[in-house]
Amino acid sequence: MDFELHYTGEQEAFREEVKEWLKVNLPEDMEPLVDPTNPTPDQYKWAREFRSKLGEKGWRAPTWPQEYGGGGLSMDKASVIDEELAKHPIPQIYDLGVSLCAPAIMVWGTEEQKQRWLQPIMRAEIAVFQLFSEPDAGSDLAAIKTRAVRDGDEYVLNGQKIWNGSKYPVDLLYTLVVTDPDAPRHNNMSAFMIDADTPGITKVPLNMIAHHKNEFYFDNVRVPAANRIGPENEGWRVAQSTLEVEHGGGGTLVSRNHMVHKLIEYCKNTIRDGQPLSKNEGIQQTLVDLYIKAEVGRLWGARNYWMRHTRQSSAYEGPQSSLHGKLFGVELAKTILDILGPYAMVNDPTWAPLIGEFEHHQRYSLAFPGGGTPEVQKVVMARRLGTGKPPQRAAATY
Amino acid sequence: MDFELHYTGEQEAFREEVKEWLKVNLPEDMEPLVDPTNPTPDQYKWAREFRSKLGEKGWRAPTWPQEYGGGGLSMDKASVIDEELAKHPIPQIYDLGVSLCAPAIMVWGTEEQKQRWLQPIMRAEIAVFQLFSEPDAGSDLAAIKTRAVRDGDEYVLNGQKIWNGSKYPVDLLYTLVVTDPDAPRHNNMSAFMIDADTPGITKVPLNMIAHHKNEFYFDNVRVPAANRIGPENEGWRVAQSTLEVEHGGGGTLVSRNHMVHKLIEYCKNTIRDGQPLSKNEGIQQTLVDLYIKAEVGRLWGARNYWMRHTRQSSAYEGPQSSLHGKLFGVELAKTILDILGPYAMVNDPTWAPLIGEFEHHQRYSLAFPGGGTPEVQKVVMARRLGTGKPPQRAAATY
Amino acid sequence: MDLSLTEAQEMIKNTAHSFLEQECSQERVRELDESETGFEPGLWRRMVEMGWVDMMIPEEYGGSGSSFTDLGVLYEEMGRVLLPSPHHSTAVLGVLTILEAGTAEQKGRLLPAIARGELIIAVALTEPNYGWEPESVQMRASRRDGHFVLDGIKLFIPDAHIADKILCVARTSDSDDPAEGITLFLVDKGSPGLSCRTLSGWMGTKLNEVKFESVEVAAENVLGSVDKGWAALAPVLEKAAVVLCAYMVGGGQGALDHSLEYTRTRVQFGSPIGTLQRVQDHMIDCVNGVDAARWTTYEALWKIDVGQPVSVAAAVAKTASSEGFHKACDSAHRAHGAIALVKEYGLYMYTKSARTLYYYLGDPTHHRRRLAQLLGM
Amino acid sequence: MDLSLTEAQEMIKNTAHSFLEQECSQERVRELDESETGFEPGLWRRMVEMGWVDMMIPEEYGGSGSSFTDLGVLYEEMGRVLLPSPHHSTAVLGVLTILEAGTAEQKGRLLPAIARGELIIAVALTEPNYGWEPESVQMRASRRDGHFVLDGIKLFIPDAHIADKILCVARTSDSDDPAEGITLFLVDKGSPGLSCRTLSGWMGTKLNEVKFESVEVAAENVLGSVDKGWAALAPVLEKAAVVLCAYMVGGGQGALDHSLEYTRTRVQFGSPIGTLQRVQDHMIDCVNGVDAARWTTYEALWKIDVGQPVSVAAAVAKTASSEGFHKACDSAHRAHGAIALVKEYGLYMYTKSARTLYYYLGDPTHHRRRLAQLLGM
Repeated sequence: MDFELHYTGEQEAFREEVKEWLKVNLPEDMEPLVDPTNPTPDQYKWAREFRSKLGEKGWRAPTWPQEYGGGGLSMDKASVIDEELAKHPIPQIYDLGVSLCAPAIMVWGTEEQKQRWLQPIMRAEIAVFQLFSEPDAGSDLAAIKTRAVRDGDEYVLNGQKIWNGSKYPVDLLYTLVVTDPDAPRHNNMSAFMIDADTPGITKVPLNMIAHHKNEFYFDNVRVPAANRIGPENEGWRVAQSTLEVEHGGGGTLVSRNHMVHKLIEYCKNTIRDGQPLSKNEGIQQTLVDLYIKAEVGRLWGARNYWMRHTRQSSAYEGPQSSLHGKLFGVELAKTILDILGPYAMVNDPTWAPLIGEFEHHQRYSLAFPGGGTPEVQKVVMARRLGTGKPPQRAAATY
Repeated sequence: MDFELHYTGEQEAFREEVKEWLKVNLPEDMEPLVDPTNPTPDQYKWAREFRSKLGEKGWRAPTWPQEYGGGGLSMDKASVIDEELAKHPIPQIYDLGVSLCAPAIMVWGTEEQKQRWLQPIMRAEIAVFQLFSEPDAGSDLAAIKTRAVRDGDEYVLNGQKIWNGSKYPVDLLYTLVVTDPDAPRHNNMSAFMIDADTPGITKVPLNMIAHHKNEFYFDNVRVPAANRIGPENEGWRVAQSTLEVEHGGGGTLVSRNHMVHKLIEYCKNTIRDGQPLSKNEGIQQTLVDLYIKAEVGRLWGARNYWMRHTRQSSAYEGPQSSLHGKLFGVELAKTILDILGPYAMVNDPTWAPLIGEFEHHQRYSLAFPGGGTPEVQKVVMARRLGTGKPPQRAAATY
Repeated sequence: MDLSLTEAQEMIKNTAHSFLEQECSQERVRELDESETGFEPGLWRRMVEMGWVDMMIPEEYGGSGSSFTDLGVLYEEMGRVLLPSPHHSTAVLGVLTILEAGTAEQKGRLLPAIARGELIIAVALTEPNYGWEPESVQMRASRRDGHFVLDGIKLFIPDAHIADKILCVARTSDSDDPAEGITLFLVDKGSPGLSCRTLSGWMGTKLNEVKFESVEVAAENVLGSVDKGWAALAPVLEKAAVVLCAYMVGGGQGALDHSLEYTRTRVQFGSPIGTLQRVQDHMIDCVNGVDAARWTTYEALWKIDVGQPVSVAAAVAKTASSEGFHKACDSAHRAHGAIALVKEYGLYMYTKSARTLYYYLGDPTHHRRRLAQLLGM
Repeated sequence: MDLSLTEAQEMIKNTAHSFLEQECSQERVRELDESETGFEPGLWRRMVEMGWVDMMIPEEYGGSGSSFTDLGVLYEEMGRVLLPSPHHSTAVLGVLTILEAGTAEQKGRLLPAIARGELIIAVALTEPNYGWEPESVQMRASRRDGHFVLDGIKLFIPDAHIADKILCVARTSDSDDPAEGITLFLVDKGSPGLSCRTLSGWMGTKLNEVKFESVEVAAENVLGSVDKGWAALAPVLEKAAVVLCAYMVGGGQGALDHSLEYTRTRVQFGSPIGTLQRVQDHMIDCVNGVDAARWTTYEALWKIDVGQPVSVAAAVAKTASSEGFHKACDSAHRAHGAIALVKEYGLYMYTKSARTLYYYLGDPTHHRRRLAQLLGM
């Protein structure tokens, strides 16, 4: 076994190139962000430009083929890019194009579709939202009702989606709709890529405690049949290629749990009752317990990364990682509250520890961000483990 | 509100009577027992005599009518008896007669049946086992298959029961069997009181880690129809009157959690690293947490006791208490292991703390004793809470 | 033994319930939460008229002299709808401290004013070195020319922004025993040098920074004996914590009611989600949290009323209520999914209240430490 | 990066798997557990023949000098069937200590004997004041006439009852630094004054009380330098703990396999119980416990093999493995119900092994404390 990526001289030279490029393209005094996924308008503007530059280099999807806008690089060089980017507090723009949408296009799209969408996605010319959930179809995604009726070369869509996107603009809507209401569950829907400015689409922001989401209303929205990804009524399987990644199947090598490390540092540096918080036996045991859980999360992420990149057949590993992250998030929030008391809840400029990140975490952890509730992860995980029934395999993804 | 029982002068005088009686009838030097429910043969012999004497006084069921062998006493005097008995480490004989069987007879039995069985049960002339579970009907009790076929004034029984009784003799088997295999679940079974020495009954002891249980085989066992409790095919409802009590609905006022208090005392008196274990901040927080959970258990038990004795309609409270006790048992076992290390696992006469009770608890807690698994309690509790559906009420009991 | 409410308590409960249903809708509570002060004088006036504000005040001072259990019954109803008000600061902490430490003159002057709803008090104990032990009181009050001068910062103080007077706990002399040398001051909010700023964050109650810059307080505004303030305050904190627990029981019950309803009406996979075992388990955790808080709290209230020692029961109740209300809300979120994050749905109000009251008047670690002492560990 | 096993490791795994399937059935393991010594010389002989006992011994001393990961792969298989043997005491703790501290003469004499299966060693470190810190070593060894005299009790010592020699850790001098003044002695089991008694209780391994009553040990049987024993032993304990973790990974996997099979075959309410969410959740807890142990363990083994500092990884692995194996077994019980309590069903063997190994070589609290130090807290 080997738990490390090893870099050759050439790869280390490439790292210098990346560093140099970042030096040129990042401002010197980047402020840390409370929530990198929720930039201010100024940060948003800057980030749009920055990611276009990154896209031009092919570095937003380094291992993808160049012809589709990827970098055509090896997995090792991709890691170099990941590692270097992770060193900077770069504001992120909510865009599921590269992470969730592209893999589905890669598996299910026609060559024409790949040519049409993958480049703009990779190059960050467009931002993509995923429109799967509906008010009555949350954990039970197969219960969606938004309807697409074929009309010549087009489909006509009516219905409502929810929990989508961010407060910033979107270009393309990766949308799941019912194309055959009479067919059985899982065989009745299709996936579409829809231009966000198509007439009949209304975006309504939701008022939420920790992040920004929208509802989307479709009122006789006409979508070209050429925008359908995968065969008609095979949308459920298309969606699985996305959900597999969303449920943690992608893995990662750079997942230090920042919040845990910040909490440990905070406790080392905060004096209470005449000694650092971290010297208190009870707090110390708790902090180390979190550290260990973060290590487990890191190792599972690395395992998934390795499995994905070596094309190992995976089973329960994706949702296992995802579940761990979600439950760890709320456990961590409780621990922060236990140790910090009211300081866990203020974002007041005078009194908030760090820059209000602990306060943000109290709210944000309740959102269990990414890929549905912990319960959904458990459903998938049990199926893959094969409790009661023979185990299921993971869906194909890229 | 009033959380205390108040004793009148007359009741306190009664307490003196009980104390005096116990002084006469208990040996002076009663040894504490590792497991009061698992007496040695000598203890068993002594306990049989002792409980007969208790039965003669009517003190095994103090509030029950005297005509059925009860004491005909008030709830307050019953508490006096409970309190005084709880002060002594009295070996117990496994016998579900008073606790589980009598309430069902009281609710469902004919007057003739009450006369026939309640006296001997209350007077401790007989011991009763409950024969409900079968190898293929555990949590799913309604799946029992043991068959009773009517033949004149008798029923002929064939089948197998499991997880019953103790290693000591039994006189009466409170048994649930199928009387109408064609009827729907829950409407197909009847309850019987069966003499344990009826020909065709074989008792086979099981080899278990923490307590003694048996299998019972029925081979053309002939049981008089007069031994049926409740109407034919109403056995499910009869069983509910028992299970309601078994699932914690009875409540109790004397439920100090002995193991928690012993652990706290042990930690106060055991020096590690130059100070009592209880002075270590981490251990201290854990011990107090257990103390609080024990207090919650005590209060819920008292609530259930009060509800039962004032004939309040109960809902989820019984299984809530029961679930708490079961899960608290395994949590406590883990904590004992954390604090005591190898001392939690020895019953060696030289090195075992207390008299091996911690070691016994490691095994016994896994048995989740009394009324089925924690999962069964959850099933009942959710039903009574009304998650997803309107809440169900508790079954009638006495 | 009798665990039922008295008829009078049933009436308190029912009256409070209908009043709050009408006057304190979820929308109104949320509006107030998003307003600058979170306070509505009209609602406070109605509470005074209902006789809620004078319950702890003896009849001789214009109050009704109710029992703690009576008050607990009301608090549970208040918690159920998360009624925002300075009631606990003023009518519990304030009143009990004045009763414990005040002179006859002070009682005669202050208590009737509180009873009439004309005096709002905020208690300022905690400081940047947050804690509820006497050790944590470090702010100085020094004598000068027959009065006292207060200097320092009190932090995370509820209701200070709407109070008429601040009951400030400050250190007047040093001693090996941290409980010695603490004095209670009743400071006019308008005193020169006193400033108050409401903190931003995710809190169920507005919390304030209260700054004292050479604030002069006349000796007659000392409550109780100089240097002996902690002895008067400690039993008040204990009892007030138990009353707060009743609010938390109600809060937990509110989150539970919300959620049970949702598990019955939300349909997924063709059935109400409450038929799914995982959702059921969240509801079981939720009710267990609420009931642990409930029964430890009512036993402690009863102990206060019958004059039994309550220190152990109070510490048990506050720990169980902090943990129970928190668990109830986290379980509620788990049973809901994303809808629980939408502000209009309202559940988050319980969530942030649970987190705020979790540490107010001492968090579980504090109370467990105290219990360890009381249990002789 | 490559998280797969090498071909050679796959072979170790497969060979071990088939051997153990055949030679180490659940019934046999249970029989041994209920026998007096829990040891079968024939099985030990077979292990020697398979080359399992000499894996940590360098080729120059008659061993195969395998990597720690190789050994971990074997240990996982051993743990899966709960193979009882003195392998860890002798071939890991014993061998590594001799390699670390022994003279060339000692190595040349002892290691080949171990490789041939002719020498069983038990390591006696813990005492009635149980612990794995140097502070816990309090037993005295005093010099007299050029040899040492050992007096005291070593407690909870695995394999002492079947060992030929006891590797005894004793204090030869006092120092402010508890890690100073400790010496390692290799004591013949038959030495006058040495007695051994197997303790009764619920343990996955036979544990013994070893009594030293004026036991004389010749100076040549000191391993390493007098007073400097801890420095030699500490890295050995660390590495040996990681190897033990691999056994615990296997044990957890065994409990998981048992249980998954049960969830598929046990039918209640008309379906396999594994279709019930509550049972699924126990299986999820179970696999999470095993996988936390697994990946922390294999990373630590890899770190040893490539010579990276392993202290942090070892403490993480032992904590995760103690907790993970324990959780796996408790979850397995929850998924089963009463059948899990029947001895013939066999699950309880995992349960008591998990509890015994939980504290052996340091329990989670010990390792978390150590981690706190290492992380600069």
